[in-house]
Amino acid sequence: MGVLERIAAVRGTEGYTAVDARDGTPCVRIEASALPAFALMLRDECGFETNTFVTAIDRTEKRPVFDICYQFLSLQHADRVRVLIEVDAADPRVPTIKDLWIGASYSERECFDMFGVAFEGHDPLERLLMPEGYEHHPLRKEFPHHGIEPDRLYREWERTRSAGGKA
Amino acid sequence: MGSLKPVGPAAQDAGFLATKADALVNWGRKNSLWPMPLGLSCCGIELMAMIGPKFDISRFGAEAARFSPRQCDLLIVAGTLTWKMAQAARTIYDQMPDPKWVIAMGVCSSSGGMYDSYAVVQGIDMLMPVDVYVPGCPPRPDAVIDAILKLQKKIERESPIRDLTQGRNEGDESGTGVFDMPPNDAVATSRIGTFLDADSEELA
Amino acid sequence: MLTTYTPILILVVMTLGFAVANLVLSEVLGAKRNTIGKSDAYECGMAPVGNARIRLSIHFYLIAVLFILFDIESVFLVLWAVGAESFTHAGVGMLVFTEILFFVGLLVLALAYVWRKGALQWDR
Amino acid sequence: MTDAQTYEYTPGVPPDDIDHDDPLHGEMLELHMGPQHPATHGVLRLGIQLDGETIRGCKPDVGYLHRGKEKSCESLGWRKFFPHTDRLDYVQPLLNNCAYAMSLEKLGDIEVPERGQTIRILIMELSRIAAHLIYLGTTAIDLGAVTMFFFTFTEREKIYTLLDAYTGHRMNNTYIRVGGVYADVDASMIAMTREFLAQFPSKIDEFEALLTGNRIWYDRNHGVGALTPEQALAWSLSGPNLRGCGVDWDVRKNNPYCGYESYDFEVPVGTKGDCYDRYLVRIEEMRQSVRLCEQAIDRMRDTKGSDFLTRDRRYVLPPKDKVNDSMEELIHQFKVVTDMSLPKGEAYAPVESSKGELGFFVASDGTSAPLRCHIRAPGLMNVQAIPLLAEGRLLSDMMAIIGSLDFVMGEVDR
Repeated sequence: MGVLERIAAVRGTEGYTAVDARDGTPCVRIEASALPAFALMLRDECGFETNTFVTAIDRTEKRPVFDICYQFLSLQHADRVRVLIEVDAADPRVPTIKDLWIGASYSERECFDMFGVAFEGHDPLERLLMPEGYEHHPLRKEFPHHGIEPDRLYREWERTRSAGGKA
Repeated sequence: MGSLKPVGPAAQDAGFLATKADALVNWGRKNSLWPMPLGLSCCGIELMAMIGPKFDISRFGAEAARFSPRQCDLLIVAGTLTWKMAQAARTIYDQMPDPKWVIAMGVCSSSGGMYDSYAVVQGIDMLMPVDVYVPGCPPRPDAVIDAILKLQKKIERESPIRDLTQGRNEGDESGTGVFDMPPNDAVATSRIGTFLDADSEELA
Repeated sequence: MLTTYTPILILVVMTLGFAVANLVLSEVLGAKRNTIGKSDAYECGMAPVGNARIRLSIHFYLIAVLFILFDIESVFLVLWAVGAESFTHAGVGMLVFTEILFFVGLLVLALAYVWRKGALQWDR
Repeated sequence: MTDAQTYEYTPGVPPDDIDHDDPLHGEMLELHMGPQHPATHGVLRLGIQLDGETIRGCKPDVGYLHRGKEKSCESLGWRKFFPHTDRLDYVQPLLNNCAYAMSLEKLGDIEVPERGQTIRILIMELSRIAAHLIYLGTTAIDLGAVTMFFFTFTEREKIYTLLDAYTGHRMNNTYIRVGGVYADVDASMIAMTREFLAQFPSKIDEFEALLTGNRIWYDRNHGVGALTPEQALAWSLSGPNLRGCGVDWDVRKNNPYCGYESYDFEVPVGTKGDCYDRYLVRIEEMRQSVRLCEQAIDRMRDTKGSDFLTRDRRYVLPPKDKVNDSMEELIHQFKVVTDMSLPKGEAYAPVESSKGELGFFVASDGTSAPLRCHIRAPGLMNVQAIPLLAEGRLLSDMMAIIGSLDFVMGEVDR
């Protein structure tokens, strides 16, 4: 029973559009608002126990949108599904799936860190890889390759003689 | 590989006692270099292979790899230093007691290596004075052992006792009793503060 | 005129001399370079957060006291062991042995009490 | 030791059921188990809140080795990103290469010839053995068994000499290309590999003799960091960490790639999901890898002489001698070197790495540089699960937990 049939069995055919992916993985495109319900259905009815990754694709060279891309894995059926959500590039905003799969929290934090996608409901949404005081989102297309002032935090770090003080 | 520089005239007039005592102190220092392995990335694995049984730097007295800077005198920066880690690396270098030396193992620590990116320090000599650079990505362990031998030759020609007798290292330049070991910027001319800032026109 | 105590004197002088010499030499010869951050506490390369003068759990103190208790016991046992030979010659070997057994028995009782109360078990 | 106390888990916030004026619980000591620490296997910082010896709060902080690989992939292009993939999980460089090459082959529907696939399986299994040896050596030395470090590194040096013969460099050897491997494997290399594989199982028995029955190793690992299958799946763990809790899921068996379905090997599965089971799973995996390597070498004989790299000139450089004398090959080489472009679309090819399920999610817009190349790092999920296993336990258990989760910071921070 393929992935799309399982989803259709539960949800019928409205609310999502199937997309054919280059590598044959069943791929579905939905609206951002439909994500929590869709994700819950994926986990409970369609048996996708674990989330593989959450990332974004910056398509601003053609259209000012980001594609937020989720991928889930079902061990019992040994197959995968990919969910794509198109969000506006100026203010990318997507509900979080951290409460359904807690394994997605670092992927979401990294996606926020690299692209600036705000995950609503992910309460301490902090940066994962870049240092806290960093204001830019490096993986956006307009961010220059060499970076903007990478050594600013090192320059501003007053090398404390006394103990205490955050590095 | 002969000595890096022939011994200059200054050593001749340093007097018999100083050179002999210097030779003894330097002999002791160079044969017991305790490395502080700052294993950051792939070079860290080659560093472990070097400490391992096949290449075995204990033949040169350098196998006591303590992980606390207080008991080490040779900092081996092995791997890619990123700007987030730069403060920690400089703090570890500051917290090592004198005399101390630095080996930049691999091209990443020597000059940023293959990463011309927004997050990598383009050569650790922007942060701290480096004594020996080791090319290679990662350098073979015998290349790093060769670097340690070169460092030993460099230590041979230092003159701690003569500086002591002539009172050279008592004072400090800034007069505040605080020394600062400035980076030697040998490979990358110091680009601290020269990176594109947010509103520079090149970005627009 | 080497009295019997001279070797001990030489030993004390040698050890104290060696220790003091090391301290003095390193003080005199060492380059006193006081760089920024050298005196900071080493915490894996980061500036230490919080301070270390905090109220520790009483468990550490408890374990320390128990250690001292059973450590002193072994000191007394050593004393007895050294003198065991002369006790048997003096004919009071058995008496002293029973005293030591009583002493050890008392402490085993203490150990049983401590064990049952769970003071030895660490993470409660 | 009481069994694994599992506090109701909220990340980073110590449970407040401790009243701090109870003398048995002092104030919270906050410290960094910082970026420069022998037991964190790389530059990982853990912000730990300690109550005496018990860890009440643990917050991992990653990014100290973030080199911006995904950003440089977008400007380097498909072909020039290969050396970067070596430096991801730098204890198994060739396995990352294969994962990246497979995702590009899936994107461009490129067929790898039979001999190329066999060489890749042999190389991947050798890298898996090397990676597990590093796990064993460093975890054992963290828990006090110093001789294990020297035992495992002796074996690892033998694998280095093998890979040196195959690929020309001990480590970070960019040997895999899109559509196959860079050079063929000749008889002397196969003889060296056979010799290594013949003596390696006895070495594993030596490791087991030293560790498996060892009372200290057993007590330090048994029951420490126990994971239930539901927890492991919720935290997206994979690989030996998932199989340690009894979930029989191996990408080589369930989503076979590169011809794995025609090899016969078992997948070890643990029962309780604690550090000791993960250790047993990895030891058994090394034995299975030796079996796989032997089968791959036997197959090498009947595909001797056949090509190891696909002939599809859109993606593969022509051999050098042909380029000098034929105009067409020269044009092919020029086109491939300057602009090897892949068709539009997204692709994800999962591979069973020694840390878990490694995959490259590549999105291409038809040009020679990727629109996006996301590296799905199993190590990141292992680091994420540290607080789940460590909170409520003693600080000395943290070494066993970090060792048994087995992550490499190059892959975690990318």
